[in-house]
Amino acid sequence: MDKLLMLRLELAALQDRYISVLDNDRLEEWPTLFVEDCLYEIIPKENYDRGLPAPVIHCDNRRMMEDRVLSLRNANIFAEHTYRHMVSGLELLDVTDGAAGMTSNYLVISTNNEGTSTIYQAGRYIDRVVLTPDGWRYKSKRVVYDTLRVATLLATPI
Amino acid sequence: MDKLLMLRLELAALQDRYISVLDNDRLEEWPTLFVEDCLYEIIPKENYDRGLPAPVIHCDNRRMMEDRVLSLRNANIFAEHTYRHMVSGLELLDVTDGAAGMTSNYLVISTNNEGTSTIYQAGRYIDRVVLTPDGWRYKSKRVVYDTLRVATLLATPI
Amino acid sequence: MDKLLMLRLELAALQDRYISVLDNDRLEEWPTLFVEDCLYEIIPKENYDRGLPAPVIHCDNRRMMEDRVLSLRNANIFAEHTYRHMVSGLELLDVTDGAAGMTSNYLVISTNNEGTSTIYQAGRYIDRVVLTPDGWRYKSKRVVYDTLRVATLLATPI
Amino acid sequence: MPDLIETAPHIAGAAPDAVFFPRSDGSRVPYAVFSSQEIYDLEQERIFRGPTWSFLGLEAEIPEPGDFKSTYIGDTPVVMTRAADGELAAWVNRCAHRGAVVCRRKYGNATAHTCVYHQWAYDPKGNLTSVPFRRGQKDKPGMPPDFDLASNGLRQLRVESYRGLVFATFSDSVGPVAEYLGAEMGPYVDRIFHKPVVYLGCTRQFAKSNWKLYFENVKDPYHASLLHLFHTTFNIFRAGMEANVIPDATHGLHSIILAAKNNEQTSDAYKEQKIRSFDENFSLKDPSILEIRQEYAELTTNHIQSIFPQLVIQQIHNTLVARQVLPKGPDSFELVFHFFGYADDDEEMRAMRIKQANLVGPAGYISMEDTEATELVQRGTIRDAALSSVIDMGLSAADRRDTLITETLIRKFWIGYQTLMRL
Amino acid sequence: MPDLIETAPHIAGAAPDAVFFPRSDGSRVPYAVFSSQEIYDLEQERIFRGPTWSFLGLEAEIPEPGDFKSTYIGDTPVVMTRAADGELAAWVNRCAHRGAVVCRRKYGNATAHTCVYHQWAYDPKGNLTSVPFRRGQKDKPGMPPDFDLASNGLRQLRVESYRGLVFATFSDSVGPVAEYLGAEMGPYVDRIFHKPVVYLGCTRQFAKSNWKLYFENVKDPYHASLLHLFHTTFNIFRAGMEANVIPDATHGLHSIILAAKNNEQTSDAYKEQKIRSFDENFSLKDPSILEIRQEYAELTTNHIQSIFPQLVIQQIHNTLVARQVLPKGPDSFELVFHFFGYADDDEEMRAMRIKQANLVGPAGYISMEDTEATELVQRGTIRDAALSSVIDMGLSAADRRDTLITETLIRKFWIGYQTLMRL
Amino acid sequence: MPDLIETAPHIAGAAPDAVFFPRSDGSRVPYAVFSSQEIYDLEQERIFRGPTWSFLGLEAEIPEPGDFKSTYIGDTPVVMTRAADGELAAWVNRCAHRGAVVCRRKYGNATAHTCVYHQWAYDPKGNLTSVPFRRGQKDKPGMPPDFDLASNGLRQLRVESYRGLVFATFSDSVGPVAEYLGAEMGPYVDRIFHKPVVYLGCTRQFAKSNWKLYFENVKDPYHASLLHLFHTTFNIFRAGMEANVIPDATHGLHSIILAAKNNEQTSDAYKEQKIRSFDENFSLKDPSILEIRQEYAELTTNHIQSIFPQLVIQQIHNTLVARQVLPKGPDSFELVFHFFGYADDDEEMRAMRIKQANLVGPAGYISMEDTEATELVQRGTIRDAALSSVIDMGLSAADRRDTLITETLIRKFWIGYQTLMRL
Ligand code: FES
Ligand code: FES
Ligand code: FES
Ligand SMILES: [Fe+3]
Ligand SMILES: [Fe+3]
Ligand SMILES: [Fe+3]
Repeated sequence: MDKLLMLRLELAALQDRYISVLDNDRLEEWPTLFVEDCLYEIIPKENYDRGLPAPVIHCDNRRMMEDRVLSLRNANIFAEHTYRHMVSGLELLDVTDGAAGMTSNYLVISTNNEGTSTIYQAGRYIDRVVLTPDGWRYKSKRVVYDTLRVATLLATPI
Repeated sequence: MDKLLMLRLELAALQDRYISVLDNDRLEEWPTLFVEDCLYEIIPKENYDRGLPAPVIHCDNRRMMEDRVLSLRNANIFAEHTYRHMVSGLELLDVTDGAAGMTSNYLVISTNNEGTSTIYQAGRYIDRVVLTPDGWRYKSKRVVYDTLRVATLLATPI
Repeated sequence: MDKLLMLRLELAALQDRYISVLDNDRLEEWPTLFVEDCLYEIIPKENYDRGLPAPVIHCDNRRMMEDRVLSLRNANIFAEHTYRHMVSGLELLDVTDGAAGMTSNYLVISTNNEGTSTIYQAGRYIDRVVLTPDGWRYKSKRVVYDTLRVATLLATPI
Repeated sequence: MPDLIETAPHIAGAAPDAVFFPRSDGSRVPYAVFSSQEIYDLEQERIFRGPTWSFLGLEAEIPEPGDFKSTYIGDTPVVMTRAADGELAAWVNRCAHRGAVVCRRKYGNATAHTCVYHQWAYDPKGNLTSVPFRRGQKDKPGMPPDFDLASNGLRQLRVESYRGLVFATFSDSVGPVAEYLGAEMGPYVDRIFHKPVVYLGCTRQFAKSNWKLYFENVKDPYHASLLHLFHTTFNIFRAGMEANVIPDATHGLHSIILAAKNNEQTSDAYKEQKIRSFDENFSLKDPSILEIRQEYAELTTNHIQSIFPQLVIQQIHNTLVARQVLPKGPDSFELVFHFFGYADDDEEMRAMRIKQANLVGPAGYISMEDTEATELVQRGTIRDAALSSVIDMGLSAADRRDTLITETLIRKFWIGYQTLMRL
Repeated sequence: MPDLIETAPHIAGAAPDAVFFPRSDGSRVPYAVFSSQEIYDLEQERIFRGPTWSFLGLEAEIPEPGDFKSTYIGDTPVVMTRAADGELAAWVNRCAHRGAVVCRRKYGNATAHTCVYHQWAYDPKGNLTSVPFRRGQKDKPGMPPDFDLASNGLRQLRVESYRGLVFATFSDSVGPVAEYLGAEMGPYVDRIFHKPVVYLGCTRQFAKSNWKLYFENVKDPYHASLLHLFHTTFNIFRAGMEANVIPDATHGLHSIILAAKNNEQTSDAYKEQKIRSFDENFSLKDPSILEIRQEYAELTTNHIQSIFPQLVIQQIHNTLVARQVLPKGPDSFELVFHFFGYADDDEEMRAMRIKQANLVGPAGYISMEDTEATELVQRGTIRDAALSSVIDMGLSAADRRDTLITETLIRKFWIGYQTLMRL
Repeated sequence: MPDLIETAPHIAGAAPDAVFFPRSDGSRVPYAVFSSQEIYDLEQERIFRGPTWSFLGLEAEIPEPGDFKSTYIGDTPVVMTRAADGELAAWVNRCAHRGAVVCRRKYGNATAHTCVYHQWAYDPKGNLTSVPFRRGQKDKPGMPPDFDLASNGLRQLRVESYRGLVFATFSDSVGPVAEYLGAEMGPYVDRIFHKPVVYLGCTRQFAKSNWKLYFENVKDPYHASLLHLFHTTFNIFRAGMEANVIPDATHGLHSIILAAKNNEQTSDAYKEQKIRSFDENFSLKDPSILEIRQEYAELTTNHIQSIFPQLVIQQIHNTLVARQVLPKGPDSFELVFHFFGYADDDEEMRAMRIKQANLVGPAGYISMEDTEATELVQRGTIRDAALSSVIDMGLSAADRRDTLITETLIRKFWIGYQTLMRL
C-alpha cells in the first residue's frame, strides 16, 4: 500500500504525541522527541517573513531544551495555566529515506486558573524529522506564530 | 503493516464519528457509540486533579444517556446553539486484544443564534474502547474539561 | 487491509492540503484542487437549514474560482490577515468507485496585522470528491458556516 | 407618550457637550458622533424611538399566519409577526412580567408566544392571553383581583407594510410610511417593489464601526470607483456613468443613487486623474457574473437607496437586496443583506440573481471594501473626538444631481441628523 | 472605619439618580439595578463591604493547618485560610507593599504566603512577617527605621464559621453570624449542617446577567414547575406540593423554600392552567436518579435557602450543595456549586449523591434553565433601565407561607435591598 | 496650539477628583492612576501629546528612502517614514478627508501613501499631493475653488533622530531630544548607540495592566533578584552587584540602572534574608547562554534605561533591545522588543545576541515575570482606587546611587508624573 500514506500516519502520530506531552504536564518528555543536535525555535511570523532572526525561544541543541524545562520547573514564575494544542493541515514537503520535512497548522487554547479559555496562539510548525532507532524524532522544529502579541508571557513551549 | 497504526486509524474514525454525531444534531445516535454497561462523565479538571468526584454529568449506564437525550429533546430549556468539536493529540495508552485506552485533546466552539462563535470548552477525553460486533465502542468516556467556568449552562453533551 | 480506512487517509490528506494551500498564501493552487466542472459555495447555516439559496460566494465552475483569486490578488481591498484552518470530525457519507461524499467540521482562526487572533468562522464542509488522474479532487464543496455574523468581510476563501 | 416612558432617565434630554458642528452646511462632522456612548444612547431615544420608521424585514419572510421573525429597532429587540387574521404586528421582545426576552427564536411560526420563565402567554399581536395560576390554586391567591390582562401586554408598535417592506415605529406622531418616504423616494421604492417578491435568504456582516459611517458610505458615490477597484480593474463601472443623485427633500436623511452604463471617454477621464485603480489588463474568465437583463424602464446597473434609519434598497445588475442596518453600540453595527427576487422569475433569472450575489454581501466583489473603509475611519478618528471630517466635494454646486463626484448627500444627511438629534 | 478607607472616593455616597422604585412594597423594580455600573459599584461598598456576612466556603475545604482557598467577597479577591493554631482567617488578596495579588493559587497548603514581586511574606492570618532587605545590606539602608511590620499586614477580615460554613465580613458593626442569620433561618441551616460534612468538589457556571437576578430566581417558587419542565415531563415535582415559604424577619434578604411530596389532584390543577409543561407520556429508563433516602425529620424533596449576599444552601433529594454567588460586574456573575456529603455516608449514599448531581449544576436536569432565564431578563431589560418589572403574584396574601405560587420572597428581598443600599 | 486642537473637549482640563497623592515624596501612589479611564485620557493629552518625546523606532528599521513603519504615540496611530530626500518624518495616521487610517501596513516602502477610501494621496512627509476629481470632471465641479492641498495634509509631527533612535512629539514647545534626555541620561544612551546598529526584528507582549506599572518595574532594582529567580537559581546575578542607580535630574521621569558582576559574600547576604529564591543546586547544561563578551568600557551585565514615556533601552549580557511601551487603555499595554546588534558584529557575536534573546522578551528567562507581576498589581488594586502603595525602600538615603535595594527611582517617577499631569 501507499508508503507515503503510512509515513503520513506515523508523522501524525509523532505530532499528536508532541502536543499530548506539552498539554498533559509531561514537560520532561518534551526534549526526548528531538535528536541531541537539533534546533527548536519559536519566532513571530513578522520576523520569519522578513528574514529577521529575533526569536522568542531559540535552542540550538537538546541540552538547551532541558535547561528550559529545568528553569520552568524551578525558577520561573508564571500563572498556572493549561494548554490544549490542536494540529491540522499536515503536509509532507520533501521525503527521503529516513528523513522528511513537513508543515502543519497549530492552535493553542490556554485556560487560566479561573477557568477561562482563550486563544493563546495560532501558527505553523515547520519541521524536519529523522528516523532513529527509537522512531521518528525532530531534527528541527520551527514554530512560526501568527499571534504576534504574546498574551502576558510565554512559559510552556509550543 | 503496523497494526498499531491501523488501530490508531480506526479509533480516530470513532472519535471523528463521535463528534460528528454531536455537532450535526444526531443526538439519538450518541448513546449507540457506547456499550450498555458504560460510564460517561463530564468533570471539571479541578476536581479530577484533586481526586474529588463532583461531576457535571455522570451516567453509569447507557440508559441514563438515553434519558439525557430524551430530556434535552422534550423537557429542558436552553438557547439554540451549534457546536463544532475539534479533536487532536490522540494517544493510545494501553492496547490489548479487543480493548484499548486512549486520550485526546478536544475543543468545542459554540455558536449562538445571533451567529457569534465562542470558545465553549477545551479539555481532554480519557477513553476506554472495546471491540464489539458493530466495531469499536466506548466502554467509558471521561470528559475532563479545563474551562471551569461553564458559559451559562451545559445542554448538549461534549 | 481495510480499503475504507485507506480512503479515509487519502481524503484526510486532501483536506489537509486544501487548508494548507489557503493558509500559506498559495491561493493560485486552490482552484486546482477542483475539477473544471465543479461547485464551490459558501453559505450561512441559517439559509442552508431553511433551504434558501442566498450564498456569500457561489462558483459553479472552476473559472469563477480563478476569477476570484485574480480579483483578490489585483482588485479587492481588505486588511492583511492570516488564516489558520483546523479540520476535524471527517465522516465518509457514501462511497462508490472513484467517488465519495464526506463531511467534516472546520474552524478558521484569523490573525490581523496587529497580531491578534480571533475565531473568524466555524462550520461544516460538505464535499463530493472524485478520483482523477491527478488524484482525488473536489467535484463540489459546500461550506456551511455557523458564524452567521461575518466579521468585517470575507476575502480569502474558506 | 410611550417614547418617553420607554426611555432611561439618565439619557433623557442629555445633550452631550462633546459634540460641536463647526459649520451649518453639514460639511464638517465632529468625530465624536462616531464614538460617544452618550450620543449613541441619545440616538436610541431620538432616532430609533423617535419620529422615524425602522425597516424590520420583508413581508415575504413571514407569509403565513403565525409566522414571526426576531429583529431590532436600534438595539431594542423587536419581533415582527403575522397574526391569525393575516395582519402584521410588531412588539418589543420583553416580557411584561419580569422582563425576560419572550421570543427566543430568530424565525418560526407560532399561534402563541410563551415566555419560558413563568409561561405568561401572548398572542402574535402582543396581547397577554394567559398567566399561569393567575387566580391562584384552590384557596391560595394568585394575581391581585384587579390584575388586567389587557393592560399587561407586550409593548406594541405601529406597523406598516409599504409594498412588502415592513416598517415599525415607537412614535405616535410620525405620519404614515408613504409620507415618511416622501415624494422623491417613493417612486424609486415603487420601481423595485412594483410586483410580488420572494425571499431568498440573508447574509450578515458585523462591522467594528459606527452605524452612521455606513450611511455616509451609501450616500457617497464619490468612493464607488475609487475604493471598489473591481469596477475599474475589470471595466465594469465608471465615474463617468450617467448618474442620478437625489436627496430626500423633507429632512435629507433618505437618498438614492442611480447609475446607468455609458462608457465613452471615461478611461481617459481616469488617466487624467492618475488613479491607481485604473487597469486595462485584467479580464474575467467567466464574465457571466456581469451580465444584465433589463427589468425596469431604465437600464440602471446600480440603484442604491437609503431609507433612514435602518434600510438600504439595492439593485445591482440583477441582484436585489434590502439591507438592514442594526447599530450594536457606538463602535459596531450589523448589516443584514435580505436577498430577494420576483415571484415570477424564470429559472434562468433566479440562477442569475444567485450568481450575482457574488457581487455584494460580505464577500461581494464590489461591496466587501465598504465595511473595511468604515472600520478604517473608526480606528482613525477614535482618539480625536473634537476633530472634524472635510466633506467638500461638489460643494460649489450642491444641487446638481447628474454627477457621482459629489458628497452632497452626505452633507444633507448630517443636517437632517443634527435636527433630529437637536445637536 | 476600614469600610470607608477601603472605598474608592468616586463611589462613596454617590446615590445613582438613575434608579427609582415606583412602589414601596417591592413589587416594582427598575431595570436599572440590573445594568448600572454605578449601582454595581455602590453594591460593592454598601452590601459586600457593608454590614453583611459573605459566604467564603466550607471548613471541609480547608481541614488542615495551612490549608487555604482563594475566593471573593463581591469582586474583591479574598483568601480564606486555616492558621497553624487551627483558627480560621481571611484577608484581602492584595500585597501591602505595591498591591500585587499575593496568593496566586486557588487552593493549597502554605505556612507562609509570599508575594512574588518582592517576597514580602505573610503568615496565614495575614500578618506581615518579613520584608527582604528590610534593614538594607551592609551600610546600605533598607526600609525606614520606623517601618512597622505589624501595621503593614494584609487587610484582615472578621471570620466566623457557623456549623462548618465559613463567613467573612469587612464590617466591624455587624453582629455575629448566628444573629445575622436570624431566628427564622437558623434552624434550617442547622437542619442541613447538623453533622460533619465532607467536600466532594465544585462546579462553576458563568452567567451573563446581574447577580441579583439569581437571587430573584432562588426566591421564586412560582417558576419552579413552569420553567423546569423536567419536573412535570417526568412527574417529579408539582406546584401542588406541600410548601413552606419563609422570609427572613430582620431585613427580608434571606429566605427558605421547602417542598415535600404530595401528588393528589395536581395533574388536574395543571390541566386547568393549560400549562405547556404538563405531559404524561415520558418516563425515565433509569429512574434511580430520582430515588430519595430520608435523611431529615421531614421528607423534603427541595430545600432552597438563600443567605444574602453570597450563599444558597440546597438539598434536592439527596444531593447537597452550598452555592456561592459571585458578582463579576453589572452584567455577569459566577455561580460555584460546592457539593458535599456527610462524613458518615455509607458507600451507597455517597454514590447516590454523585448520581443526583445530574439534577443540579451547569447541566442539572432541574437547574440548567435558571441561568438561561436570568440571561433572558438581562437581555430583555438592558435598554430600558427606567422600566420596572411587575411582581404581583400572591400580593393579596403576602404572608401565606404554604404556597409555591407566590413572589412574596422577591418583594421582601427588594425592600431589604433598598434599605441596605439607601435607594 | 496643536496639542489643544487635537484634544477631545470632554477631556480637556478635566482633573479627575478620584486621584489624591497622600504624600509629596512619591512614596504613596493612589491605585486609581492604574485603572481610571479619565486619568488615562488625560495622560493621552498631557503626556503623550504634551511636552515629551515618544520613541517610534530605530532608524535601522527604515534605512531606505520611502521606507515606513506604522506605530503609535500613546494610542494615537502614527507613521514614521524616510522621505525621498532621506529625511525622517512622522504623521498621525488619519486621512484629512474623512478620517480613515491611511497607511494600512505595519512597514514597507512607498513613494506615496494613498488612502483607500477616495484615494487622496500624501507624500512620505504627510503633505497632500492629489485629490481625485479635485477639479471635477468636464463641467461637473470638484472641490471648492479655494481648496488648498497645502492646508489639508496629514497632522505632521516634530521628529528627531538621536543616534539612530527616532523620537517624535506633538509639542511645539519641548526642547530638542538631547536636552530632553538631559545631562545624566545622554552619556548612557551614547554608550549603547556609539556606533551604527542593525535591526534584528521584534517580539511583542500584550499585558493586561496599566502601562505605568511597567515603568515602575524598570525603575525597580529591588525586584530584580527577588522576582526573577533564574538569576539566583542559576547563580547569574546578585543583589550585591556593583550598582549604579541614577534618576534624571530635570523631572525624574527617565532613569538608568547599571549592574556589574561582583560575587563576594552575596550568597551569604541572601541566606541572611532567608530568601526563597536562593538555591545552589541547579546548573545549566548549556551555560553558553550566559557568556558575556565585553563591548563597553565597564563590564556591565545589565543596562536598563527608561526614557519616558515610550522607551526602555536595555543591554543584558550581549543582547541589545530598545523596548517600546504602548498604552492600550487604562488596563493594558503592548511591549515591543526591538532587537538590534552593531553593524560590525562578527558572526559569532551575532549568534550570541540571538542566543541571549532567550534571556529577554515574552519568554525571557529573566524578564518573563515582569508582565506577570504588573498584572498581579492590576488585579490586586482595581477595586481599591483610593488606597495607595507603600514605596519606602531606601527612603532614608534617597540619593544613594550605589545600591539595588531601593525604590528611589520610582518615587522620583511619581513626582515627575504629578507635575506633568497637574495632579
Ligand atoms: S418573566 Fe416572563 S413569565 Fe415571568
Ligand atoms: S508588591 Fe508584594 S512584595 Fe512588592
Ligand atoms: S477618507 Fe481618505 S480619501 Fe476619503
Ligand atoms: Fe461602496
Ligand atoms: Fe430554578
Ligand atoms: Fe524585571
